[in-house]
Amino acid sequence: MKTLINKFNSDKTFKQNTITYAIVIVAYILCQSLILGGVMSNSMKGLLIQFCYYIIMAVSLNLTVGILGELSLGHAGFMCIGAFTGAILYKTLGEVLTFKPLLLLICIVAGALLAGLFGFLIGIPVLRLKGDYLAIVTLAFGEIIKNVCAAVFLGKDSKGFHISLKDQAALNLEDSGEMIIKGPLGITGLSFTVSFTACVILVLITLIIVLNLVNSRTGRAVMAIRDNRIAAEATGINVTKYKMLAFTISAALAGVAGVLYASSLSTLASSSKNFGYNMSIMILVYVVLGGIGNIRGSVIATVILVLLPEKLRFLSNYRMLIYAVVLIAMMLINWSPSARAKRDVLLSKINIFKKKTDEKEVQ
Amino acid sequence: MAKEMLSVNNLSISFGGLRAVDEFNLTINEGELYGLIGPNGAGKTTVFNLLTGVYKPDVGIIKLDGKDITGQPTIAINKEGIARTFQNIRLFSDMSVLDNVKVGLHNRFEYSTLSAVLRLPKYFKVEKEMNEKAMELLKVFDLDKEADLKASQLPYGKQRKLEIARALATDPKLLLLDEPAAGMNPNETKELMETISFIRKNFNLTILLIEHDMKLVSGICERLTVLNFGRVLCEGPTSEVLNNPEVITAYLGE
Amino acid sequence: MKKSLKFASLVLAVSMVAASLSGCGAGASSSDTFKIGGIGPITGGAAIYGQAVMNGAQIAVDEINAAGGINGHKIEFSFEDDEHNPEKSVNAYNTLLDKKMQILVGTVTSAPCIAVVDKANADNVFMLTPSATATEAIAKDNAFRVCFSDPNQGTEAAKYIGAKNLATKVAIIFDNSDPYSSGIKDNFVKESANQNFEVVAQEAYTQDSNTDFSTQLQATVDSGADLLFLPIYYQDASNILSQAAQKEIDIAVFGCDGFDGILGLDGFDTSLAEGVLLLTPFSTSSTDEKTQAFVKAYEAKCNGLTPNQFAADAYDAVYIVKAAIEKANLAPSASNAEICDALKKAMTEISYTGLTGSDITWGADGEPNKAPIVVEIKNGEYVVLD
Amino acid sequence: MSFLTNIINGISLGSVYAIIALGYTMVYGIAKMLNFAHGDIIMVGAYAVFLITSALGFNPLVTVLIAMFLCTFLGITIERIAYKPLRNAGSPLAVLITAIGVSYLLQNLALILFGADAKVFKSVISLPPVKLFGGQITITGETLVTIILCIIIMTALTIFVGKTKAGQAMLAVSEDKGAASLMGINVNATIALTFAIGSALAAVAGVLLCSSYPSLTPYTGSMPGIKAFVAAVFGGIGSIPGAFIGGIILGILETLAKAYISTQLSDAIVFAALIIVLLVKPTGILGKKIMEKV
Repeated sequence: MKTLINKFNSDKTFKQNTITYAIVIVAYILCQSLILGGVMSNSMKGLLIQFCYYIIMAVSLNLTVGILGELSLGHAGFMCIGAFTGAILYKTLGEVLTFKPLLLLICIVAGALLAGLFGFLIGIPVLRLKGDYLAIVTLAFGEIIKNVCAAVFLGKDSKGFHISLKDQAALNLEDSGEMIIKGPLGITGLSFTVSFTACVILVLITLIIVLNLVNSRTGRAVMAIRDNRIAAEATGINVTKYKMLAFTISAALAGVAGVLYASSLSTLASSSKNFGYNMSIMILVYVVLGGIGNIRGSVIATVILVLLPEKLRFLSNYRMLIYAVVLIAMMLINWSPSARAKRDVLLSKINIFKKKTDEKEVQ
Repeated sequence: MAKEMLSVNNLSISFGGLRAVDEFNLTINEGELYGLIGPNGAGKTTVFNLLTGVYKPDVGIIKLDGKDITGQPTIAINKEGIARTFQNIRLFSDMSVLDNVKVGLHNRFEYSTLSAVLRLPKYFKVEKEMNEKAMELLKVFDLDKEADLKASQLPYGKQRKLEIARALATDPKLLLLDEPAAGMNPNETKELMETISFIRKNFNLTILLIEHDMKLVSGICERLTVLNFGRVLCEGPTSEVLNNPEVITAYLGE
Repeated sequence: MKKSLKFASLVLAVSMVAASLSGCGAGASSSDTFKIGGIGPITGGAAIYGQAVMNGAQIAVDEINAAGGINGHKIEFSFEDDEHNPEKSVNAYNTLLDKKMQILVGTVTSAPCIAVVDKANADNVFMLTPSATATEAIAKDNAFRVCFSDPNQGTEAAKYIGAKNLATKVAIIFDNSDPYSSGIKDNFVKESANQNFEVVAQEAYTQDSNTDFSTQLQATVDSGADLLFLPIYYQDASNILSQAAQKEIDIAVFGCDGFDGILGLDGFDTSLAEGVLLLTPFSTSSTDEKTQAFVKAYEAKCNGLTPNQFAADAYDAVYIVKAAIEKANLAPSASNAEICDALKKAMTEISYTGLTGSDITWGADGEPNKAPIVVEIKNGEYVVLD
Repeated sequence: MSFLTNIINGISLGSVYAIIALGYTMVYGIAKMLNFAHGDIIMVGAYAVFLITSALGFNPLVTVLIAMFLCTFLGITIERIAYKPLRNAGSPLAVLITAIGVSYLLQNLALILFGADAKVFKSVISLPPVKLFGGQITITGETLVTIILCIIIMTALTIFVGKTKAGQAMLAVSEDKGAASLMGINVNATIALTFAIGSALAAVAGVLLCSSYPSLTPYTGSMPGIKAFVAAVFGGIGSIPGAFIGGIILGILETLAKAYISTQLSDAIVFAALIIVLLVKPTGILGKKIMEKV
């Protein structure tokens, strides 16, 4: 115990990471006690799992954007792959495997693996590009994944699986056959639920993976590539390998978020609402507002920005308008150099103690 | 006869129609401190880029310690034992000073990504060794007190030093320094000269440096090659070369 | 960055506490009123449907309250936005539960409805969707609907075209991303096998590509069709008709209830829709007194906007809920489960006549039995054919 | 014959994309930002024309000019309030996110002001269609005007950038802001001018878009905006002829994919083509190759 306290005080990254985990755990305990006390509102209860998968999305995207330093606008595509993998497995294995926790585990692992595989395959061409060109190609891949998932018809009968990109009739299913994916209508009748506790554990696992990765030999290699690719090469870093590694892990984690997304609703359909570029950008907003490369920031920003439109419901159809205004205002306050300077002056006037903590601002 | 550390034969490259480096030859012996000088635009940095595999030569052969490394990618060349610094400093600016050096140690201290993610005992063991090694290197350059600062927060002269420390961390046989004293005041330059001599001795290094500061060149380099318009103008022991009238003409641009 | 994060965490903590407390705060409201909730898109690309339902339902609620309520109890109505997104729809549903909703009139669109119906079933909350047409939208026994289902409309349309010998070759342009549209199309094609015409072209589009219809129109022309079946909503339909006119393509058009409202579109040249036939349970030009009154009330409420199918469905939905509550003789003090169980039974026992049909009855599967009427657009007016 | 018709339809659609892409590419080239709100300025332009025509009944040309003026004003205002403070924010992502916020803002503002119901846009072009091959092919007046206008705008922009002082200033700013300001160029004014031109073009694009495809909603601009962005990248972002070529190719590709492969997958096919082009030519068809100096 004493050594831990010592470590906490001397090792800065250990301290920062511990605080991050602690925030999640304390928030979890708070939520659980509110639920047990019966004072948590239904809407809040419904949001808990959403917080979890959006946090996983934001943290994993931050790995690509903040740590690897490449702008990806197709992150929702990997979420889509994870979601569909999980949902299809659940539908097809559900009858055979009755032990639900194991089934869920299989779905989550498979979702992560397949999304990771796609991340790897897409990474091969994409990571050769740079900057905005890379961004637009990730957007393109995301849209392709979304469109294909919305066009697929998949059915199962005694002869096995049938697949078509045209319509249900083209499957030639037997009468006893069962539709699994109905094109744009997607998968319906999903009845799997992942508990809030399991989701929080997955969030913690995500944080552990990303934070441990960042503070390691691998993470340093990735960040070296971000900061200066040419110097990294000259220092003997295998640029392609580490870029691919970060991108693949990021995609796999998005796949986990996708499985949770699929589990939270009884229906899963790929549309521009959930897996289009709008969603990728939404997640990017969480990342940028939380601080590029700042993992804890992503967690907090995600919770705030998922909560905000729900809390603005009383505004009726002015809701999204106000959300937009708040978004712009937050960006200007957080990022504009002049506003930052003003804010710092203001804050130091209000609270002289702030000054001290501020000096240690290295993350 | 000393062992040849680097031998370059008939190296040429053109960009578009321009011959940036033309039939360049160079031999450096083990342990030597060699200078590459020449006016601006003579092609010195291009030579460095050819040696480190940033560019592939059109013709010519590069041998390091007897091994042909021509046309190899940068990473392989680094692993073979060439490390370099850059004329316009290229640090990992958002990372700490310590981490910059630890990136340099990347290929010398290994553990898998999995043991990093799972924080296996190997991770802690190797990280500890890396920290010790990195601090040792930082001490050489008097940077150990700034280990936790961001690289971009260092003053200019220290950034140059950090770049050398990072290059050293890869355990090179041959160190290429591209204008290490650029932007330094005379005091800093003097200090740098001492450091270069120190590391050469203590790390068993062969050093090739590009420099404009003649005081530094004449102070520490044993032999020089002068490059002009991509071609070797002359080569030889420092004092001889610096007194060569052709060199003076080329340099002063009369 | 750290400072703003600190500030942010503070905001977060405060809002979390506020959020969790709001759940119990709402308990103070009176148990003297029926609390009806509505869910639908009032922002985003599908907002016109949600807003129509919101306004249509509100008119019915206001009328009922003015007339003394249901069994003497007033209605409290609140409507939540779902952006036509299943995830947001479930959030809206949870928010309504916090507001002590007892009965749900919703959701407006199919995909979100499929997501919500599961939750409502688990909570045993009664729901009546005005306008979600997909079969799965009311797959649970707590869910009923006012509008036709997709299979119903597709089959009826094919039968009508066959019976009246309207065509020999039919082309279809449908919205593949919308279960409503593709559902009708599938059933239309299925039924066409039994009829005296042939489906010669099935041209899809999606909500991401509902701007340019030139290829679909070209394919229609190439197929030699003499009738164009458009099982789509009026917004896209107006676009198709305008583009066909620009290209001077002249073809008879047959639509579904989603077509209704096309004449009310701001700026629409009604002559383009001249002669269009549509299968619908509702028509704004109906001389029926109730319809006229509703149209007037709606126009007064919405700055002269003509009500569409969705608004009429929603208006009826509220009255149907009223009829069912009266049948079951419920009081607002009953629990959600009691209300749900009673209404499930009452729904199969009532017969309702409203804007969208006469003598409508419901089966336990939640589907309405009502006869569609066929309307022709003549001189910019809807004219009911027999 | 129907193939030819599809090609013509593709060129027509592509011309609209091209005009939007021209605005995109100019703003990107000079301000180095992806202005996600560009598509929504198109929507504002179209609403302006719709409302002025139906309320005041002006001559279409006058209305379009008013709309261009309004959009120019809007573009400059947005730049001044939302983008300029973030120009030195340290990360280009900051201004990107703000642009997304502006896009939401414009959409939702339009939703509240103009209602969710679609407006049916009355074409401002009253040219009769042209019939070819004995009526087998019909080219609408809208198509003709769109294509011609697109070529005129492209040429005018090329001349403007190449020949005028303001255009040269733009080039200088796009190369290096710092150096340009040292040369006495007013960087802020140049960027504002770029936004002004881009927004005025957006207004024109909005009018043409809605003349050909008359359904106008608060979300009308967003999908064409993204497609035009793709077109700009296709042609090499920052390049004026590139945006034109990219737009036309994208339009043809999309139309042919819809006609002969699959409507549902047409977008996927277009995006796949983009990926292939960028893999072969990483900076687009006419993009400049950027060498990284070591």
